[in-house]
Amino acid sequence: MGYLLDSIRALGVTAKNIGRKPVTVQFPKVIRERQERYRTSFALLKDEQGEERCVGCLACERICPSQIIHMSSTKKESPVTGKKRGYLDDFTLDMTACIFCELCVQVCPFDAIVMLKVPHEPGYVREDLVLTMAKLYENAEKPLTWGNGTKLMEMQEPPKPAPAQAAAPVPAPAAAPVPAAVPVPAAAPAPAPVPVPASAAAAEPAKTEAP
Amino acid sequence: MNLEMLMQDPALWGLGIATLAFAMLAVSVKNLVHAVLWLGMSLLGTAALFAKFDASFLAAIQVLLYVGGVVVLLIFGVMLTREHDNLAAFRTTRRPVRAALVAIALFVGLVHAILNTPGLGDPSAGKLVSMPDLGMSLLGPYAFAFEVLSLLLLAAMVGAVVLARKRDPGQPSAKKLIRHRNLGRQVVEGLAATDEVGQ
Amino acid sequence: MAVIDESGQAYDHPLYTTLINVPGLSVAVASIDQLLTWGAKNALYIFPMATSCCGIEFMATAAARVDIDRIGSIVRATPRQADVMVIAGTITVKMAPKVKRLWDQMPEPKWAIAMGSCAISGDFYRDLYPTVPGIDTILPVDVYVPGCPPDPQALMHGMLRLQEKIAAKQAGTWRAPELRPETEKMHGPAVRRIDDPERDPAITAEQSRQAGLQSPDAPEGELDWRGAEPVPVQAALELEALLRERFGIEDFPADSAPIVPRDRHLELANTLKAMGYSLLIYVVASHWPKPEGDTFEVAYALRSPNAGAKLAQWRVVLQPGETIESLASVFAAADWQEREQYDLLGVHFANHPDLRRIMLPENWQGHPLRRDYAADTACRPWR
Amino acid sequence: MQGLLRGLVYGGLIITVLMTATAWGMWLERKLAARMQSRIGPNVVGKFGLLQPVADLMKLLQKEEIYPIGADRLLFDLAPFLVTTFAIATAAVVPFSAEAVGADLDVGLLWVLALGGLMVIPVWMAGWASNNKFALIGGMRAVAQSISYGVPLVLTSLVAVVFTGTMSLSGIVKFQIEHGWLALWPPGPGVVAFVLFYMALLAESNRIPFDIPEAESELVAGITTEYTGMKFGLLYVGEYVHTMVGSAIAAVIFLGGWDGPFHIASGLHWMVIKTVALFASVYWVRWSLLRFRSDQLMRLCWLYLVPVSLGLVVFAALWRHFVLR
Repeated sequence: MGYLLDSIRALGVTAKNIGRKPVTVQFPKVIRERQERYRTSFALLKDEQGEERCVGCLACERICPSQIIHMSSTKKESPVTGKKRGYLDDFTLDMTACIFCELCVQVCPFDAIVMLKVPHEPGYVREDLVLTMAKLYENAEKPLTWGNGTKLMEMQEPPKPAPAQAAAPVPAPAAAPVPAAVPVPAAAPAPAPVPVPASAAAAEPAKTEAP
Repeated sequence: MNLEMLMQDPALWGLGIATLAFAMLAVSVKNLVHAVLWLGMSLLGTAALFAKFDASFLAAIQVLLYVGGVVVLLIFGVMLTREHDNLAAFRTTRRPVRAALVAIALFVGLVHAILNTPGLGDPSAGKLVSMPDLGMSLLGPYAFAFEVLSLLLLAAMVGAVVLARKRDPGQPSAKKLIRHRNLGRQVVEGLAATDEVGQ
Repeated sequence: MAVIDESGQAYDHPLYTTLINVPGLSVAVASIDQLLTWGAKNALYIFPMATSCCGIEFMATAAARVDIDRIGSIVRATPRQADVMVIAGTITVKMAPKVKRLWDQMPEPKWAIAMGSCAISGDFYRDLYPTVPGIDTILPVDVYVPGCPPDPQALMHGMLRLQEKIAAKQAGTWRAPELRPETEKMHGPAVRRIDDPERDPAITAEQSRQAGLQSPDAPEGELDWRGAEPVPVQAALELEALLRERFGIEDFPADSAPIVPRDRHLELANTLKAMGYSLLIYVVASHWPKPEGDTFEVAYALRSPNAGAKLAQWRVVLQPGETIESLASVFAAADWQEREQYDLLGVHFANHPDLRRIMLPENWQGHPLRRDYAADTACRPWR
Repeated sequence: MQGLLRGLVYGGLIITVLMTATAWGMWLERKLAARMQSRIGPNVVGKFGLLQPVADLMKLLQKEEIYPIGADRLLFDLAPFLVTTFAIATAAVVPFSAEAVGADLDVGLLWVLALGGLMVIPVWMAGWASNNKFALIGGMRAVAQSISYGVPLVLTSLVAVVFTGTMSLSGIVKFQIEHGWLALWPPGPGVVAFVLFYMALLAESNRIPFDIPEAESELVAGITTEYTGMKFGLLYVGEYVHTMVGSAIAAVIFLGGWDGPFHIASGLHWMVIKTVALFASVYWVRWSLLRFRSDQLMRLCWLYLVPVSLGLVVFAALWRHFVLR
């Protein structure tokens, strides 16, 4: 008897649903707005003077758990500032084995490598998924995700009156509220093993362990 | 329509030969499953013959009972036997003489019965039996036999219901199961409450 | 009845080959081809080879928000009726032959989509002993969908790319999927780690043997092998009493379980079971390479699953060449756990009902959790 | 000769219309299911996805044919063909209107039941010939289910026969035009009989909640597990045709066939509307309910459906004797 009543109720539920508007987003025609912190694929950025930000410090290559970043660089004099700094000769990022952990972005002291909000296009061969230096600089035109090295490091600092909040550009608010801009509480795992280059905010892992 | 006209009907010949051929296949193929299916075809041929003689009720009943019922039951039986391929008993005829004698006797008996059927070949006897007539005669002159048969069927059906209702004694009742489940839950909760062992 | 492209890879239907050779019919055949390609492209039934987290995203693709049914794709449970195999997740060496078999069971014409990093290249498990470094080493993949995992829209994009590919077959720019037998290229990491020799997968057997010898070989030492703080374990007091009285054991290390003689370990298990310790928690073995031979240490833990649960655990030390009595006759749960220890470490359990490999393929060489197991040990056909 | 011509014309017409209707019935089901799940369903191939069945057909036509090792080739090939044939043959006697009927048999209802019962043989054949354990279990389940649910199916249609005093399907409709639809009149038992018939129909055509012969979660794809290409297509279509014809027969027996409500504008269109509505409702049920377990299925049949339908037959006889005279 219970089954019968439940069945009738189930039929009612489905019948009611027929009249509702479908929630489907028709993919090729309409592309869903990704969340602010959604991250896939990569880009290399240039600074305001049009100079490559990456100096080839190997921080991302060292931290990458999948070992998919490969770069080589030489030291040259900068045409803009006149100082001697590293310039990339080659940079490849093999998307076939990337786990999108964002560690490379976190350790980058110059905010040179960032992630995108739009995914890499599916390819027909493995080589289609390898991001070469040219592709990475092209990708800078695409919508970027919220996080870059500086912002993500600031997040790890002990609670200060949120400087990150002001910095966060809030794009068209998507459906779900994103608690992204709020500094992550100290409970987050301390990034102890990250070999932080001296320049960026000297993260203090000791303090995060205090509670 | 008399006997001679019937004999000249090619459709009749075709159906008859096909039915016989299927019957032959049913008893001669080695694969038991195929044999059952050929038997089904043969029964279908018989139904077609009935239909050919305008006995559509009989034809439909033939299909419903024999093909839809008996053959399906046979399939069940075959599936429950262990070796349905190349059954040893099926391959050889062990007593050919006795089998032939029985077959011949049956054939002679059947031919005798058919030839002695009253009104065979008489066009006036070939009156179509309509459905209401059939029903009337079943519940009129043959009412007693009909009732006895229906009683049998009813008994079978009641038996099926009783069998379905009967509970397996090894199976605990729903109430018992629920009690067991509650017991289990208490045990788990107690375990969680008193768990002091750190690993 | 598919088009025979220049690579000759497509499925060749006899009817088609007959028709195409009749002069004058070729125009009709070409338009029929167009129709058939259109059909093949718009009714791609999917066989989900979903083994891990990508499978969840795959389900989401079939659900309401993305709705893969829109392009005519439905998910069939049997490979016989599928056109596309979506490999979503890590494929292990033991699973790979099964995946290949399912692939072979699919009727031509068929396509494959590798979804997510694990299926594409093995991801960062690609150097691990049980992982297939990319599904394209065993079957030809048509579309690679990057991501870890790719989101539903990305998979939908992959399906659309596959449709483009099928349509391109008609136009003559078909790019046949490649099988990648050149696995040597793939077995190492794409880039060698620069300054971390410990993580180099090419550690040889000798190196790791040395490493094993340097570490404290006896567990009685001050520190756990990993250097972590020792965790005090409350052993059941009655166990201690029992071991003192009946087994004559006096050594109860504060940070570890007592060591029981090998020949009395079955007796102990039976006694404990009679005392109410009816739940087998774990069977764990560890391997200590020594110059005179391999020593094993097998740890067991039982628990009394009633109020005031207590834990009873003990260890058995196996000298080189020794076997341990199986507990499978006492605890059913020991069966598979002991098989696992046998599989990964090579501990031999005497009188085990069915001592076979359980995690790795039957033909696997060696035992990967041994300390001297070289990371680059051969594993056909991948490494 | 004229009879033969008429038969050919009607036969061709029925097959064409039925297959076309079934193809778009599948489309309807997919759309309906999608909307129940807040999806859109096929909408890329053709306007509103209307060409989806055509694309499916084109795809199935070019798939490779695979015979499993150890399969019984003859039966393996024959089964899909027979499933579809029997399903279509049932439609021969269905009166779509006073004129549009293939063969108005005296024993139309018996013919329908006989062929419906026959359906199980090719289904079982498909399961057995595949040489696959899942297919075989599916086939055996189909047989068990069909035998059991055949009983209430026959008994509930017997209710209609007792009321109307005829086994001719058009005779049943004519009686209903005179006396009112059987599902509504006599009030109460008629509806019960209709519901029981509908449930038995769901079971005979292997639809959820009675689809244990091809329960995907247990049996991969049941009897169709080993079928590829167009043979799978035929099995699939056969099931849909079976459902479609079953809906038409339910409409004829209990919903007054081509008779409009209050005799308004009676004609073929009412039959079409009723059939499609019943067909859609089968899929409404399919996408709403859960599957029965095998033993629950048998229990439901023998403990509830059979006794109730027996009671209905008795009631129908009494009503016929005392009320209708």
